Amino acid sequence: MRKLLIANRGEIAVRIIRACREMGISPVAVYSDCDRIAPHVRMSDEAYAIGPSAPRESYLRIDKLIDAAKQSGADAVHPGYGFLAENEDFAAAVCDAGLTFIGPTPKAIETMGSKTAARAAAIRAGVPVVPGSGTALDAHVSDAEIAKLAGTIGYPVLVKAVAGGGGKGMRIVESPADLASAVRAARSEAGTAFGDSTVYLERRLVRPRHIEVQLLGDLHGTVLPFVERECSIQRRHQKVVEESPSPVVSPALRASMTSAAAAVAKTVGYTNAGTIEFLLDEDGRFYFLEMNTRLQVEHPITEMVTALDLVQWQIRIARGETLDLDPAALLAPRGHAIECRIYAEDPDNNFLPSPGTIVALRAPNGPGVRDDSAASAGLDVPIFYDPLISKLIAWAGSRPLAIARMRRALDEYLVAGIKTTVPFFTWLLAQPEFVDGRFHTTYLDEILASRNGRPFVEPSEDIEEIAAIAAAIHTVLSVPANGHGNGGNGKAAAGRWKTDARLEGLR
Amino acid sequence: MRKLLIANRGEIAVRIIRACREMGISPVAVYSDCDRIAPHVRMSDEAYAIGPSAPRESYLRIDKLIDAAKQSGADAVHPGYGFLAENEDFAAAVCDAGLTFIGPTPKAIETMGSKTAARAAAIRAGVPVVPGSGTALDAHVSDAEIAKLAGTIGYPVLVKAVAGGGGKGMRIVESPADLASAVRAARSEAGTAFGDSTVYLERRLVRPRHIEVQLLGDLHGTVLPFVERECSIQRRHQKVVEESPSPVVSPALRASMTSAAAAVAKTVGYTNAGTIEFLLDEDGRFYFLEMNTRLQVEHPITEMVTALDLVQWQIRIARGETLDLDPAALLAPRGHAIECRIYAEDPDNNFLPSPGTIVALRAPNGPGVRDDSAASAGLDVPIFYDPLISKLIAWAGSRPLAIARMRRALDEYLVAGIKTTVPFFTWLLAQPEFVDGRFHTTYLDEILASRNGRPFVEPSEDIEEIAAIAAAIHTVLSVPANGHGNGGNGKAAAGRWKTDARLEGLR
Amino acid sequence: MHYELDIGGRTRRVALTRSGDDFAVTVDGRTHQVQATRIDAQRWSLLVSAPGRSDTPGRRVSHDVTIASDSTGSLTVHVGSTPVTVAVNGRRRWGRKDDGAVAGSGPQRLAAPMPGKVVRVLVAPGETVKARQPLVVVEAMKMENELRAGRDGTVSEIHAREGVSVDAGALLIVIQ
Amino acid sequence: MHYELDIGGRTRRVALTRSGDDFAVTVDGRTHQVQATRIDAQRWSLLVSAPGRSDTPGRRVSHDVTIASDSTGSLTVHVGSTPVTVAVNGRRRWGRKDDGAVAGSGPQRLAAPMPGKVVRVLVAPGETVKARQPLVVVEAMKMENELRAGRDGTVSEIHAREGVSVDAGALLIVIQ
Repeated sequence: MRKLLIANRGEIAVRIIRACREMGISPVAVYSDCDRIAPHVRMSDEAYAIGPSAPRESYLRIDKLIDAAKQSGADAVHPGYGFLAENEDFAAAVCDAGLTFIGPTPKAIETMGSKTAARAAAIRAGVPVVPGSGTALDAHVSDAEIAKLAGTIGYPVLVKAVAGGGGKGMRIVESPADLASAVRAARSEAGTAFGDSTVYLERRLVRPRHIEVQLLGDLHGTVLPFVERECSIQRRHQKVVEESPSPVVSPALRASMTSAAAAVAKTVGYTNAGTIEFLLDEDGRFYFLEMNTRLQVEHPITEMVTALDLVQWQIRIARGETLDLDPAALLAPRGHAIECRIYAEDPDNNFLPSPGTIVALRAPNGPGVRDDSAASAGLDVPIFYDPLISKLIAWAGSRPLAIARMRRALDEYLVAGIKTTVPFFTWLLAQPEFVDGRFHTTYLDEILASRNGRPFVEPSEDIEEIAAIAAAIHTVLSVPANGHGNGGNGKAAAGRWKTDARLEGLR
Repeated sequence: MRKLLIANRGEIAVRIIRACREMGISPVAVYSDCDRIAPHVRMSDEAYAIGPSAPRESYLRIDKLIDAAKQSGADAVHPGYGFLAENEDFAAAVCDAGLTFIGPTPKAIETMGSKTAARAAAIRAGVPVVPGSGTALDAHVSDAEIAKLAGTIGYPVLVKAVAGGGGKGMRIVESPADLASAVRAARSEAGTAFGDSTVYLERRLVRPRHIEVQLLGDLHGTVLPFVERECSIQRRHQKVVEESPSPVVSPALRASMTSAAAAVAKTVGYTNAGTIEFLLDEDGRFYFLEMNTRLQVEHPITEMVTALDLVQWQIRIARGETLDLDPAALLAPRGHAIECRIYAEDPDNNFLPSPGTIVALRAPNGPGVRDDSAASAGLDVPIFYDPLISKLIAWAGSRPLAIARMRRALDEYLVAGIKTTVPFFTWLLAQPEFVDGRFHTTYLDEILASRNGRPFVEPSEDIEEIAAIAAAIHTVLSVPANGHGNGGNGKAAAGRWKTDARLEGLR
Repeated sequence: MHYELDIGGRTRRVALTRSGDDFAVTVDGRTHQVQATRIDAQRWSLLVSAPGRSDTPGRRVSHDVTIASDSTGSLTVHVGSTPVTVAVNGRRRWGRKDDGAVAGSGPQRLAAPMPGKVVRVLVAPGETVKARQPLVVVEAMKMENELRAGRDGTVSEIHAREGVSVDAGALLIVIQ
Repeated sequence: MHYELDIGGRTRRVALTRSGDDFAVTVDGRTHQVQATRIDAQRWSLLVSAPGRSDTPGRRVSHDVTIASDSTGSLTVHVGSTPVTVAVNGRRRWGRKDDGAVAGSGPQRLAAPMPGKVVRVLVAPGETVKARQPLVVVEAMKMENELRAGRDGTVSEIHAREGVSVDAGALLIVIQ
């Protein structure tokens, strides 16, 4: 393998470029119109335009990606996460073009991409699944039949899209009266989002944790699981903080969960990197939830506690190498790692996206801090894609030290020009429930609702006074671009300031 | 401990600030005239001017440092490394002012700061020392006596300053005829550099390695050693690359060396962080060389392979906490870490210092890369201090992977405006002797001498062509500051370019 | 030099005099000695002496400040990494929290804060709504975003239509 | 547009024509299609098509370029992180390698490359020296730095005196 095309953008493209560099493989980028000077383009050896900014016209265009791979002479393709990473047609098209797909087989993607087929695989592997309808409920299944099934499972019940993910096409039903309308809504949403309106039912566990197991499978039949990741901190079903190990998983529970994960993967002959997601209930019982057949966003925390490089292992597996790792070491974390997903969102405005130009950026660094980022001062966060600008990872000897380190790193993180979720994380990491590890998948939504929009940034009186002092000095010393004048009366200076600041913002 | 004054500057001051932040301690900076907007000033809670830029008028002024500590209400002082870190008078002055000194006792600094007293301590601890004169040779010892001693020790022999360090006041003598003049030269140099012209003799080992053992001692009698650091890559007796673990130290040898190190430290009742330096000869025998009674520049590599924070432990020990670490874990590195000391020096011009303004900076990041730095675009590297601008650390699962990662990180590292040693490290890390771990303390000087000034940066024909293309496009599109014109004839554009580029350099 | 600065809904009167990098800055009658050194167009290092305010007279407090303008003409002053919005001499933001809605009296004109596609309209004309009640869902940057009411009121106009793409600033809903 | 660029002691003739971000750049007779997008005052992203030069026609090679001027009027062009010194239209550096010494004929005037203190003068007037032989030791930035001869010759003037502080550019030694 000499040359690898990365069918993605943003921080994950940069992450894969770094793995390529360390392996002596030449990385090839693709870019949409708005990404011409994005970091992944500038850091690659070659770069190919694949169309307009909207994903369906560029990063989701299998034909253009294969064309770019051929044009560059690449011999492999890494899909990253998102976009086409779990699309079996893309994996198949890559293989059909005679290229190596860095990921599982199209068949494994297809099987585990269906929530019901994945459940069946888990059941075959002897792994408990959340009680549910078992079969997919297409449009022909009547309301009465569905009501009967739901009665068997017990309320509250979840209606979930078979092709779903990220909470889309999902409804929580508390009582039989609401069932039919919830099924209709979920089918409609799933049809729009995934082109497949089939749904299924699942019992809703009370206050479960989301625990997942990373695994690698080579082409020679070996599957190795890794120490678990704790991903229960979610906002509207989207993970926002992950950590490894989980504060509540004992070595015995780790042994059971990781064996179960490996068993599921083996049942479907799984290869390359994948993640088995579990729900862990309050009594310590765990249930298979689903499998992600790709690299996870949160893979770095596993890398920090095991000193392994998962992207490099994906590539090594794809080129036929044997997984010659010590299985015991993969389950014995050194220290504790936490990841915060820094988004271009305004936490004080209902987490609305905040695209725009980053006019100043200071990323944290130093001991135990890793910043997997594609952000840079002067660059735009475009409106077309996921607003993730950086994954900030803190690693230290223990969970309390890792929390302290993450708080220090967040304090160092300065992003001006757009809003980010940095202030939200500063708040979250100070919550007693987080510090004590007492949380579950709905904890964050509950506590956010109870705050009722109170701002995360509440500057102290002292800080506001310093801001006033700085703003006054800045205004009086801001001179126009022609270099004349300095000061004068306040109003005129303030007027000039605005123009200057805009010019400065363009740099 | 609520507030800590950092009696230092540069990257180590930033490093200590980060430890303070993670422990909830308020960091206080001091600065000389040229450091007013240095990162350590801006990252601290408070900052105090201590005088002109020359170190002897600021960072070496004990009175001003104690004044600043009192003015701020600090209750502790961290000396960093260099400047007053190994000055027992400073440690004593801090204690006399009722403040906590983050480091060993003045007595321990004094004892281990004398090369001959330190040798005596090692001998008392039963640790082998390099055969030598044993006693200090002051100006009254005659040439004849010295010649007799040298004959006993055997040639080649080293003449070393008792108060020495960094190769100053040191001479290698190959034969008896050169001895007297070498002693004279070493005495004179030592007198100028350290104010103490006393020297001693030591046998010169052939092609030894420099291996050192980090240790921590608490106030309750516990001393714990850490996995060794390999520091044999030196230019003119200055370490430039360090790694942990050493590629040649077996677990058995590690057990012997670390026990020996702990024994020396216990002999002098050592507390806080310190490092015992050994020479390891080609037959695997090791000899006590000296002790550094402070935090080492290269402490981060130990932190990466053990997941511990040595600066935080220094502070915890100073406030009386017990060293409750698992001794076995400290000797069991996970992965491999390498540090390159990035200097503002021109490797293609005999490593001459290259102070000036950093006009652009891109620091590496991502998996396993740590950049302990105080450099920033737009800031000056002043002429008054050590030209270290960053310590770049790469950590990975194995030594070959760590080397590959460091090479990747060096490729990402862009510093414009001044020369740095980045190209030198890119070259060094590709040398077969380095890759194979076959080196010793004189390896680098020998290979540098044999290169006879050949440049480290030798751009390929392709790269020169791209540089030509970029320079031409840049020149044609550089417009004057008044915003008029664009292009015109080449000569005029080039003339304008110069002015523009200077303006740009000021940003 | 005198300024009126709006911060967090409060107006502060600031007067300053300058001597090189040293400023005497009076905020609402309290004077601070400030050494302000410019780092670049956006960044400042402030050392503030505040005698009488602390148990330790002569303390010199260090603040790293980054100043950027936002699209509304206000300044965002980052003190360390804490953002503070400052409007100089009446240059207030035209919109505030809650999806561009302005709390208080007068009609609320809910505008799209970013380009996107209207996924759902959750209210009907004439409907009574409460503050923070979701009104419209707009999909942008791969996320569905709820735009909420800034205050209690009655829906008087609906311009948003499901499935239609909108530009930033497009009027979606008016609440009386 | 035509330029003469000196790189590594060789002169290259460059001609270019422009159409928006797209340039046709001819270097010593070989033409490259280049899309050059400016990132800021110093940085560029180049995508270079070089048909006929590669086994894969249609390859688009990406180069991240940072350009800074040095004190001599030359450009330092970082291609990725590799620095290349480029003199545009005869703006050559006045000094080159080896401590400001110029290889070749004519007297070598050794100047201090940075401010510092002369620690040792290692040669005497009239002494014959070899290229790369150490001439003077200057202490700066806590290090002792050897300044070396740029070529073989004879020491004709010594201005350096031990223990004396010197500014950058101060003449230390002349070799004929």
